[in-house]
Amino acid sequence: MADLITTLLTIAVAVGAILTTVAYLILLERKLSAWMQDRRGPNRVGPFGVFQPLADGLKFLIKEDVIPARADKVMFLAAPCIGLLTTLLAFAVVPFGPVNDQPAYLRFIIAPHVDIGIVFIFAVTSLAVYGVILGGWASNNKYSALGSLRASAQVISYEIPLGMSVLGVALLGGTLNLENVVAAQAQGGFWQWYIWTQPLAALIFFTSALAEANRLPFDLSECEQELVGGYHTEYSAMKFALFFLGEYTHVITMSFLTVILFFGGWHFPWIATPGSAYVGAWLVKVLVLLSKVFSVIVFIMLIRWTIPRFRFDQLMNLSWKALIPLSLANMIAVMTVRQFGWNRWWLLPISIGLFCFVGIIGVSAKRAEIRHRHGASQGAGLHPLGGAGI
Amino acid sequence: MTAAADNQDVIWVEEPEIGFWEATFLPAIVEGLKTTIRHVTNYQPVTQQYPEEKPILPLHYRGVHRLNRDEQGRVKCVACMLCATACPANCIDILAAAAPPQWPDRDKYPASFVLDELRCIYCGMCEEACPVDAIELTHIYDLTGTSRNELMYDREKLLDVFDQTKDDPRDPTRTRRGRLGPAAEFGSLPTVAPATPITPGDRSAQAPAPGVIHPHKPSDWSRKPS
Amino acid sequence: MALVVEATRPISAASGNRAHPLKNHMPTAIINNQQIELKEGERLNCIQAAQRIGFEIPHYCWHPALSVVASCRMCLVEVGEKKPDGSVVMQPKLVPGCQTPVKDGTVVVADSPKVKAAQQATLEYLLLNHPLDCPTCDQAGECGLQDYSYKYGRGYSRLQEPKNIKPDKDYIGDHITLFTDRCIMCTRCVRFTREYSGTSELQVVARGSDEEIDVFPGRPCNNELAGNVVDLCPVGALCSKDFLYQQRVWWLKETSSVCPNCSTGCSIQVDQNDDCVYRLTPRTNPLSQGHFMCDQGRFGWKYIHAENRLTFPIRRKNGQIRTRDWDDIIPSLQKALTKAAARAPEKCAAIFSPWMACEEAFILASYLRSLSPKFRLALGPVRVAGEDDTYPKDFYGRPLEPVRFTIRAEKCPNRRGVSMVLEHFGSVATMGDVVAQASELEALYAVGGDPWGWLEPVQAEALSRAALTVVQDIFPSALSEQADYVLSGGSFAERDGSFVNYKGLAQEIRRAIRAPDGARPDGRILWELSGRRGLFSAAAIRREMAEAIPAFAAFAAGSLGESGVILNEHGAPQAKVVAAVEK
Amino acid sequence: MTLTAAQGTMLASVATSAVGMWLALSPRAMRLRIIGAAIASAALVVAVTALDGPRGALDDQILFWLFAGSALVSSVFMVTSREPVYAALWFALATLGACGLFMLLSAPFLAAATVIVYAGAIIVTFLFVIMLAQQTGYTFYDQRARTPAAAIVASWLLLGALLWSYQQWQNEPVNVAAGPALTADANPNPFSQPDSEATAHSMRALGRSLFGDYLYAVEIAGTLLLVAAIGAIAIAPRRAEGTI
Repeated sequence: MADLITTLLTIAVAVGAILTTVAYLILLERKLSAWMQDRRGPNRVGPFGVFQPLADGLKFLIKEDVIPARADKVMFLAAPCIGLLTTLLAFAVVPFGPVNDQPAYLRFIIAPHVDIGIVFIFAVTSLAVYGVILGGWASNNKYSALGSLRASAQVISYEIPLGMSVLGVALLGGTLNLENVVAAQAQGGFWQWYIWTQPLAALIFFTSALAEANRLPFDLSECEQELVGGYHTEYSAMKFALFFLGEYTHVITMSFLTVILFFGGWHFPWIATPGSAYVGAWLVKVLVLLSKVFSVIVFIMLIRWTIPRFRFDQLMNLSWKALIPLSLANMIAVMTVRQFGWNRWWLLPISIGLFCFVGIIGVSAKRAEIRHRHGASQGAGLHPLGGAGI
Repeated sequence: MTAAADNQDVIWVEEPEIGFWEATFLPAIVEGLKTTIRHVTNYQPVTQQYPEEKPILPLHYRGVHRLNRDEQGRVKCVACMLCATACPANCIDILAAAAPPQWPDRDKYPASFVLDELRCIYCGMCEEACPVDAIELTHIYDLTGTSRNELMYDREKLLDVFDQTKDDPRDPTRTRRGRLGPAAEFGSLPTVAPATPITPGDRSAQAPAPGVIHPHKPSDWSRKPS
Repeated sequence: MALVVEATRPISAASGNRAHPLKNHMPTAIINNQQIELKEGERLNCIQAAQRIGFEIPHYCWHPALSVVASCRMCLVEVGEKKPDGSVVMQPKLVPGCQTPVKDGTVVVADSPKVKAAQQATLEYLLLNHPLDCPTCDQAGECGLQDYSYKYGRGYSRLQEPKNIKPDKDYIGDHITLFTDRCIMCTRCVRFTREYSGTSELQVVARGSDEEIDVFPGRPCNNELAGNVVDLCPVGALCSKDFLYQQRVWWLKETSSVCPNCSTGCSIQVDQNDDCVYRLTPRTNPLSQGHFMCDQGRFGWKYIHAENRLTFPIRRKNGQIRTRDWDDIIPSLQKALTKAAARAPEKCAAIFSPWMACEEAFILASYLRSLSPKFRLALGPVRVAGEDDTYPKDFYGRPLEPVRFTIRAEKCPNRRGVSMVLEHFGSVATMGDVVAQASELEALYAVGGDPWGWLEPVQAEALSRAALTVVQDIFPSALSEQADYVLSGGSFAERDGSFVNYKGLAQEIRRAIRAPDGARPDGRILWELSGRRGLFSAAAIRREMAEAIPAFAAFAAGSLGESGVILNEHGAPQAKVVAAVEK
Repeated sequence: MTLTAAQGTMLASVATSAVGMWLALSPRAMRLRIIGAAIASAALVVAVTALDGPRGALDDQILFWLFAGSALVSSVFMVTSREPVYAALWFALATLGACGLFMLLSAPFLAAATVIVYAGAIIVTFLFVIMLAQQTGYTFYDQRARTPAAAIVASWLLLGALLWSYQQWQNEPVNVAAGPALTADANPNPFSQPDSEATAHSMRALGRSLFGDYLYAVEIAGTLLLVAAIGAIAIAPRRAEGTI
């Protein structure tokens, strides 16, 4: 019974913390965006706009809640709930602090010791696309429907490289349990972080995570210019807020996963190691983890204003022609290394080599295409790009 | 179309051949990140805090209209309706009447002059069209109201705008008995300031003077095919 | 004038004496290097001859209906003569084109630099004292001075001295005001009152720079044709008090129509903007009245915008208003009429107003006859006021011959047209019969339309006793107060149709404005009542009429043109079709 | 052979549920369809109770009935739903119910994999097809289908056979060669014995079973799917031919 109460308390604290964090992350993102664009950002509500999230929340609550006349009401209402619920559900197995040697109330995870932690996260987050696709379909709006179709195609496509890039880590650690993944990295120290042996997987994972979370540069499902907002065009007030919260929670989850899988979780040399036994070490570890996650989130925000949005065919090309083969190759490399018991450091040059190989293939393919086009048009006696090229 | 016409009218842009690093996107991403991070670390906002800081508008700004008074304080308008004719938004509605007998020098005056400020597009054509310089656009830009009717400005309201603005140095009565005053010569006068003040060293406005359109140089961004 | 004739006569005489090589030589003149052929007995001046080739010689004082004075000097042209040997002798000086007849061999040059210089100089003189108050001038937009200054003027004045400003004369007549300083002394108005109305109220007083138009003291210009001087004035000097400052003329949309106020049927233009009529102006039509119109017609349209017009239809039952909805009234009226016609066809009657258009009369008559061939059709009262008023008159008001303009005593536009339609349908009753038997009537369909009232109280009282009373009118009357059905119709400016005037000229009236809310053009009411599909089309009805009624055979084309069509005296099938003004 | 009471109840209720389902699929009256769906669901529940219920703690039992019931009801709705999108969503719910049962059996990997494969990718693809395929109304063959009766007969025969054999198997609990062990507390299979050192034993057992016991079956099934995918791509009309 005590277990149940602590679990419920942890759920309440975690969900509350996440939602508050999301609110303030939105403020941070708005501020950061403003700074990058030489603007000031929200600064009207409270000093430096710190109460802006409260004002936004209030606005969402008291705004008129519109349901389009011929929308499918049940689905229309269910969609945002599914969207937020699934992303929150994924948090159940994410250890946001040290796990093992803590009392129950300090274990920093809702559902500890789930062997299939990563798979669970993928399973649950893959359900998030239901919120998107149902929202788009139930709105009875062709732009929304297009947005949701795009979103689902994108999410399905990027789930594959996302999962396969994680498999390398799972194979190296021999576990899918996130706590064990962290523990394995922490035991080996700084150079045991999987980023060193799996840089390619980390890159693929991060890219796919951005796409999974519908973040720029992959937010094709909601691009304002083409789809007037995408699947949430018809959503207003709290329902829109739920979608938004879901999206941001997804970002947080993915940041946590990036840190846990590739950047050693709560581990940091000299400060937070498995051996550090000073008073409040658990707090330091939590802070280390959170600051790592925070850095990743800030990086995602920076990426948002750095890279322009992909075109849909580019997006699909990137996934199917680059990320999936690369992650497959990476997985095979890990399997080979494990099978023959080679030194794991071989994986670093292999990763770099794979990356270069794909780069070279890309360049030469592009050049060949251009050369071919030139040859064809000159052969036809036309202007370059004039005839067959266009 | 002949090849010669091609060369003149159409600039052929070839797809650039990208190298290995470009193909990996990494340099571009790093470059972009550098730019964004530089803006965050070297933060110089250009936003104007509007209600606290009022903008200094250029002299040619066109805001709310006013109906000028002549030397005797009468409405200057003669109800010729040229402004209503010139108005592309059809926002001016004038009812003319014979001038009262105590105005011996006038034949006609506007019995009612209603200008729909919401419908107006502030193009200034009425000002251009007015043969007696009775209607002018002022610098008042913060026009708000709680109903549509409130922003249907009638003759008295427009005359009130004149009384409010005639002593404003930016809104002098631009004419003196048919002769244009100095404020009317937009062409030769320097503007008081650009619409938005520019912080010294602002990158977005550094190289050229604001508002200057540069003749573009095609050679910069494209190569003609050999 | 005499001088010019003196100068030209020897030359023409000489050419006449020479034996012409071609016997059947058509007399030809050359205008701006273009040949025109002159018909036998045709008397043209240079302006008219130039109009033949589509060239405009500017003029102010000349008007086709008035005598020639050649006072404005705007039409100065070079005139010469082509000798039989081919050589051309030009007169050394410019001559006024309005005063110079064109005959065989006349050569007119109206676009030479010399002419242009003269036009510029003339305009500069005309504008010397003309105030540039175009913004406040009502004429702006249709002003001869403005137009010619753009086309022929020099663009600026070299006058340094102050202009000669004369005080305005507010009271030239009840309808006319004079802005003295705008006058260019063309004297068209003076000549009009002398030659056309004969009343001679207007006069040029003083001389030189003091010259002014004025009336004799105590004798204002109030004759029945006085309004025409406003139209005649090429500048904004004479203005109509009725229209003064009402609207800028460039906003007015013009619709060709016919004046409904008497059976003369003057061709007019209805000038309106935003569904509001501002003025009527005469339209030149040699088939009907010529160039002018009378003040009764010119100012007699105000009822169109009267407050008390019928603006909604009514269905009453036991004196209570049941509905005001057209969609409800038309079907129920159809049902009621059908029932009445089935019950007692001989006790059904209709009164047709002489204000109806021919098409409306036709639809109604054929509809009622289709209900029952025994339906009695009667022509309503034709209002006659006094006797025909002819102009010109002499100083004492006695009419003079030859008559140039007539205001008919018959104050309705289409008595003739409606009776022609009724004659076709036969068994025509008189209004008196209908009134006498009114109390026995099963159904009475009365069409009004005369804005000045058409029923005596006794008649109204009698008619309202009919079992089913239908009134179609534009104003409430004693009858419409009690009628079972009141159909709110349209005025002449809101309808499409045709009027036939006293001498059988059928002209189209065209819809200029929309009827007020709830009122509908009579044609549309009847079109729907008769169960036709689609939208009312006067042209379609005219084609139908041309097939059904021989007297209206001239309607076969659908359109009657700008000038109208003369139906023959008794409506014979060989009615003559005149499509356009003969030039 | 003679039927026991339990077997008789089971077979009777399966037959009843088949009739109920046939009613539920009737295209005509709405009331008829609701009654049919109710009959079918109730009869199926009865059929299931004829088997031995779940054993264990009360909360486990509650959860079992919750998941099983939702899976059952969802699948009935899936079959009877007239709106294809709703059918797809009911399918997703049925899958989730099945996943819940997997979880109860301490097979979380299987549950997660089912969610990923079915509820995630396949259902979304299904939705895609539905959305792109039928935009306006129903085609005539959807309005009057001849297949329900045949489909019900076939599937209910299969269901009856399954339940029958399962009941038989349940009645003879000690049968080593009964089948592969998918769950931790099922009967041990000599090839899928968990290693003593393994912590993630269920996964390992599953892997052993799939790629040890049934390697050929799995590979053949995979090849079949691959062939099907390639065939679908080949059959699908080309955009260049203007058919899309």
